[in-house]
Amino acid sequence: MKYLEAIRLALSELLASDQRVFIYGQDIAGPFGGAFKATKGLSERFPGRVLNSPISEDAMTGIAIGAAMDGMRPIVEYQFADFASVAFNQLVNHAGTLYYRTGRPCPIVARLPVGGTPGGGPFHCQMPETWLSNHPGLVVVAPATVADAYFMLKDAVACRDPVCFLEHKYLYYHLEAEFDPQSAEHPGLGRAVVRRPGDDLTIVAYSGMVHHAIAAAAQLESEHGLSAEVVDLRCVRPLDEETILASLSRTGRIIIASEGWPFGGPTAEVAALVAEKGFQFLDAPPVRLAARDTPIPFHPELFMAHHPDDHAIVQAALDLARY
Amino acid sequence: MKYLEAIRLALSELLASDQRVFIYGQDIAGPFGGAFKATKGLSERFPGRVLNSPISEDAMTGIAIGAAMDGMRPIVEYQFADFASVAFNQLVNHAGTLYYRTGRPCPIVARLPVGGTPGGGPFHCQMPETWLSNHPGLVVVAPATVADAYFMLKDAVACRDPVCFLEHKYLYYHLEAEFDPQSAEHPGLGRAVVRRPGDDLTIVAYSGMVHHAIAAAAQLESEHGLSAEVVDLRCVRPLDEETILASLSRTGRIIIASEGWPFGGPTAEVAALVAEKGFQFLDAPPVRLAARDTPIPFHPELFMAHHPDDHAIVQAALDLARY
Amino acid sequence: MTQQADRIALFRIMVLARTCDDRMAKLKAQNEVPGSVFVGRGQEAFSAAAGMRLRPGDLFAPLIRDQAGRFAFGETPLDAIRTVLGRRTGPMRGRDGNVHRGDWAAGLLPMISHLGAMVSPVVGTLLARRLAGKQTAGDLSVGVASIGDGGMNTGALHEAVNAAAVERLPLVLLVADNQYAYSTTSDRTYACAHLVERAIGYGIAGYRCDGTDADACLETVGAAITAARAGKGPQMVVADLLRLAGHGTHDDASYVGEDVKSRFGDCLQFYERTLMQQGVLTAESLAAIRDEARKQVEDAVQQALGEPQPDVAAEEWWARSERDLVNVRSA
Amino acid sequence: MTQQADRIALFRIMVLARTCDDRMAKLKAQNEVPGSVFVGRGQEAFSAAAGMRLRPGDLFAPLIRDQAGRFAFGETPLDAIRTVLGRRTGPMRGRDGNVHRGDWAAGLLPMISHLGAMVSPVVGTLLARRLAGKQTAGDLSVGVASIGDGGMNTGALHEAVNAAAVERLPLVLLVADNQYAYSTTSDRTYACAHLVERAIGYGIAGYRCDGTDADACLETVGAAITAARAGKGPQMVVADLLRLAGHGTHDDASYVGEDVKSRFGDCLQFYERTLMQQGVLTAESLAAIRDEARKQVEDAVQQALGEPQPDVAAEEWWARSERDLVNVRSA
Ligand SMILES: Cc1ncc(C[n+]2csc(CCOP(=O)(O)OP(=O)(O)O)c2C)c(N)n1
Ligand SMILES: Cc1ncc(C[n+]2csc(CCOP(=O)(O)OP(=O)(O)O)c2C)c(N)n1
Ligand SMILES: [Mg+2]
Ligand SMILES: [Mg+2]
Repeated sequence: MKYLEAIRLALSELLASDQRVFIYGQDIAGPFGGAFKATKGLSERFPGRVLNSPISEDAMTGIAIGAAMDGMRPIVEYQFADFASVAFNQLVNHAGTLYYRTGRPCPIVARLPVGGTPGGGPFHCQMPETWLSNHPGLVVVAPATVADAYFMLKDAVACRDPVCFLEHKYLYYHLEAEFDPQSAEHPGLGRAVVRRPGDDLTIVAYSGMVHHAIAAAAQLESEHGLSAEVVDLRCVRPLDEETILASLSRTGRIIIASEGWPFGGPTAEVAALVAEKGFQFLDAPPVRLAARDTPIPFHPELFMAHHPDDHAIVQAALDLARY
Repeated sequence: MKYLEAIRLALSELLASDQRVFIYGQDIAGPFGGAFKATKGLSERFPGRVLNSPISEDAMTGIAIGAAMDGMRPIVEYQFADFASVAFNQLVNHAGTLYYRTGRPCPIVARLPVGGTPGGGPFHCQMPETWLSNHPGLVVVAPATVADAYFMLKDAVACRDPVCFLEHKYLYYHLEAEFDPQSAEHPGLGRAVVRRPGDDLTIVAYSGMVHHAIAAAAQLESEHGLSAEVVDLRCVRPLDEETILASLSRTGRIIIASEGWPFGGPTAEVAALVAEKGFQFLDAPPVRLAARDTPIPFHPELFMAHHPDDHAIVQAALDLARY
Repeated sequence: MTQQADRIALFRIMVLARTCDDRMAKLKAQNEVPGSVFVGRGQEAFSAAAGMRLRPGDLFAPLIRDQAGRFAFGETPLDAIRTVLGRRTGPMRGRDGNVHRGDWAAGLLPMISHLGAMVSPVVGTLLARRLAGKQTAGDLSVGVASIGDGGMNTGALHEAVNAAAVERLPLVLLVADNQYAYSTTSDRTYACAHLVERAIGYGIAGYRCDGTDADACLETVGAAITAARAGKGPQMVVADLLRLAGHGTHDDASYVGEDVKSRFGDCLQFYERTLMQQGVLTAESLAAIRDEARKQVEDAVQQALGEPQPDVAAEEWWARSERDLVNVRSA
Repeated sequence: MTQQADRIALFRIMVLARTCDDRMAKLKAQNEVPGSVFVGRGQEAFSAAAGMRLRPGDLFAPLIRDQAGRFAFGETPLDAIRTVLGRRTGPMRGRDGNVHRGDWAAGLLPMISHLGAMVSPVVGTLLARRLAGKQTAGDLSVGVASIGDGGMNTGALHEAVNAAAVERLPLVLLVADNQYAYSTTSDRTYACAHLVERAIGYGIAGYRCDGTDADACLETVGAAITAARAGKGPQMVVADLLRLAGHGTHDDASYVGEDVKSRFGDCLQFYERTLMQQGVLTAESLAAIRDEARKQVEDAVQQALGEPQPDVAAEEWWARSERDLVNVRSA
């Protein structure tokens, strides 16, 4: 099953099993079924519960908030995470503040297609986790596997708090794997997981970057005899500090890699975390790998050079091992 | 002169000396002169150059962008930084991307009244530096002194890039100091400065928190014989890494304090910076002090307990010194 | 209710709101109030009219000048005052204050400050009720959202009203054109001849009314709400009136021109005179209404002043309801 | 220009744009294009009409279906194609692509993707020119901004048009109602009878025109631009037409109903037939225009294909023009 199909399966099962669930977003109704086809066929199977919205991200979000406060479990699809920038206020200042202010949680799920694809350019490739994570109240998750795309979307709808669900556009069609949707065994929404155990260093990543980390770890093993442990954050807000620190305590060295921009955000937060709470474990400085500090370039070659990949991680790991 | 008066003086001198400068924002024209009176008297002295805008932060920002691209040096006043959340897209995706995309910089200055005052509540007390700092392209400065309010505002207008100018609302009326507006001597826009030299530990802060840091340093000296160096970042994006690391190299211990929320942002960035590039200087883990991870409470007692103050810094410093 | 009883009820609410606003301003002057105090002086008739025509199960998203509408919709003076005083009691528990109070369960939305932002959540609730099959055709529960002449120019307002129009939901937009957005005159905030002209662009019904004429407000707002209930889609009512006080108690409103003042009177004074002239009110009943209002407000103030402040030591600093996300898992 | 010469010039532009769009689609099919390709098929008349009535010093903020307007305003096929191909040459240097090309100095705004976001910068430039005393009363430089039926419902659009109306700036909003926002039908994006009804709510002039009738477009858009130049404030022109292709080349537009297709023809075919019938065009001149367009586009394609890709090694990764803020200091 493909990453995108896992999301569609989860959506259809959610619509089938929970009358409170409906989906609202641009171009999601049939026959079209969404810019990425995540909702293909769903409006036909669930009449009146998969609704096209106007191009009004602020209102789309506010509408979900109102519906959630009235007992529904709305799922909003933004066509690209980049365009949620105009929904920023409703997300952080409304959805994110309701529980603390009123005691009533606001269970919306914001589905955000994130991440880069060659030729996508500055406004169709962004990673939004940093600007969604500073204000209190939002949960921000970024599934990197097909199974997580499925289970975490269901968990996101089960969560009482507003969840920003980051779906990586490159993984939509390029990531395929088998998994058992029936299996009761999957980690909780806020749990980071070790994708690959290792002893020499820890590579922390999330979303699409997890696959670069795994590829890098394989190469480090086969070509350099280095054993790298890969930690997939899965949930970037809040962080599973326990799992990160446990890995660091074993390896003593850590690289944090992200497709996002360098200033602030999860990479800074994890680096700060290990410096504050894992100081005694650190045999070397934590290393951050992030995108270049510019808008995301359109041209594929510039694009590929804009964010770290497995080669960059391998290089950083070799330097770190030598420290 | 008061912090607010320094801002007004800088604005009037900018309007007088540079025909390209105009100010656009809500309620800034006379006789009213702005929610905080920063522009009091200016529309009368500079007819047609201090313009009231509709309640349209997205358009206010886009209008400034267009004017700047046509050769002007617009200054936008947002009534509260909290409301710039609806200008987020124009700031980060438009102003911030123009130079890289087109080679033409976009010299706008966004004046943002930031920070908490008792009874201000969740939507009139926020610190926006974190969500303004992840996207590339924006400069984010936060003057903590009367002289900086004056000089940095002029420097912000001189800067070819878009500058978010964070004015602390509490300092507006409560901070008063003499300085010589004629003095050619002032640090550049991107420079952090040591407000108070010390040997035992470094306290990094910005905006209103600088004054808590200075008070804490004084108390640490007088009551505990600890010599704390206070570094005022002044510019949070980009960071003056040199000054921060130089201080740490002398003290070996560092506390980063902010009124902002804990996740990501300058406190995480500075902690990550010292862990990555100052690892060998660190005699103890870097310590971060930030606000509670909730919306900013309305009630003054809750409000005071929501963010760190000089007492919290002193306590953290004593613990850190003992490490 | 007979029409006269209705009119008296409306007048009562207006008096109660005015009394409460004045008392809050006094509390502010007495340094009892942590934050700002905003009053609806001069706008009571329009606001109250909406609350009067709502019923349990409906929604009301008030803004900063809607004390009258709040009372008419069921808010108690005690909840109003204890919130303004920042007491631990009451809906916001001192975490949020003054005009930001509300109770989603009761359909009274706690506003966030960003103007225009409260309309789409009303639209969303109305949509949810349709989807959940909770609405009865021809007798829909409706949602009233307040906005000002200034707030009409926010992107949030535009997107929300348009979305409501597309879904033909029973939204009633209450536009109080009080000639100023804070200190900014209408000619600096919009350029159409009258804000009611926005309605046609959204494809919804538009109404005008004289906000200083309480009977006209009751009739026009009532008609709009009735049309929304009947399933005629969103309705927009624009009232012409003037804020007869500062933006908040901190503002002396010295920027309000004499010419403007001369054009707008006080809806409360007008209504009192009318009801007296028509014999609907007598000197005695008027005095009784005033005493009653004063007593209600004073009782609330005294009780609220005696109520506890938030307990900092016991405060739970949680922005999320899920305390342990590591264990959040779908069934 | 004589009116006939004008009409022929308009037709030329339409043919050139159609030829260029088709060639870009072909390049995409040939895997020469990194990103998406959006075409303006069916919308050339309306777009070109605007460009035809602009002059140097004016502003044009095109969107994704404005190849015709771009050419009419002076963009070269070479700049269009090299940008679509992501070449280092051309205005965006491979950093941005396809429809995001532009040149602020030439008044051709490089769009960001967020719909509605390009209007307020046009307003700001027009405001700047008034403030800087660069405008000549009665003969103002104007700014044309494009938007679609879908984009009309963004908050950004609302705020920008309202601000332009308040300042009475010479903004001409070109609304191409092509019946769909991507796959979404108009009944799901707005509820007014016709989008021109939005104009009254903003207090600006509104015009309707048949977007499939090139002469009508030239006349109506021309009248609007003339009114803006004369100082009559913002103008809104709404054209009814249909996108005769997918949203982008990746989209087969299978969601477009036959009924809709039957209601809208091809502005280019219509105009060709009209001009032939009226003898304004002859078989020869038509063939010449077509050959000329093909040659222009093909020359541009060949040159662009030969131009260098961005040099990753030499790329300057700077989002700020000030390289060292530590030294930024006012004089
Ligand atoms: C998005 C946004 N920008 C700015 C403000 C600050 N503000 C609060 S009230 C106000 C004036 C509102 O005017 P209007 O909508 O006419 O309502 P009125 O105060 O006249 O009742 C402003 C600018 C805000 N609350 N929200
Ligand atoms: C704010 C925003 N939301 C979503 C999108 C994604 N998007 C790009 S084009 C488009 C449809 C636009 O429809 P319309 O405005 O009618 O223009 P048309 O494509 O029909 O010319 C959408 C939804 C966007 N660019 N900006
Ligand atoms: Mg008003
Ligand atoms: Mg369209």
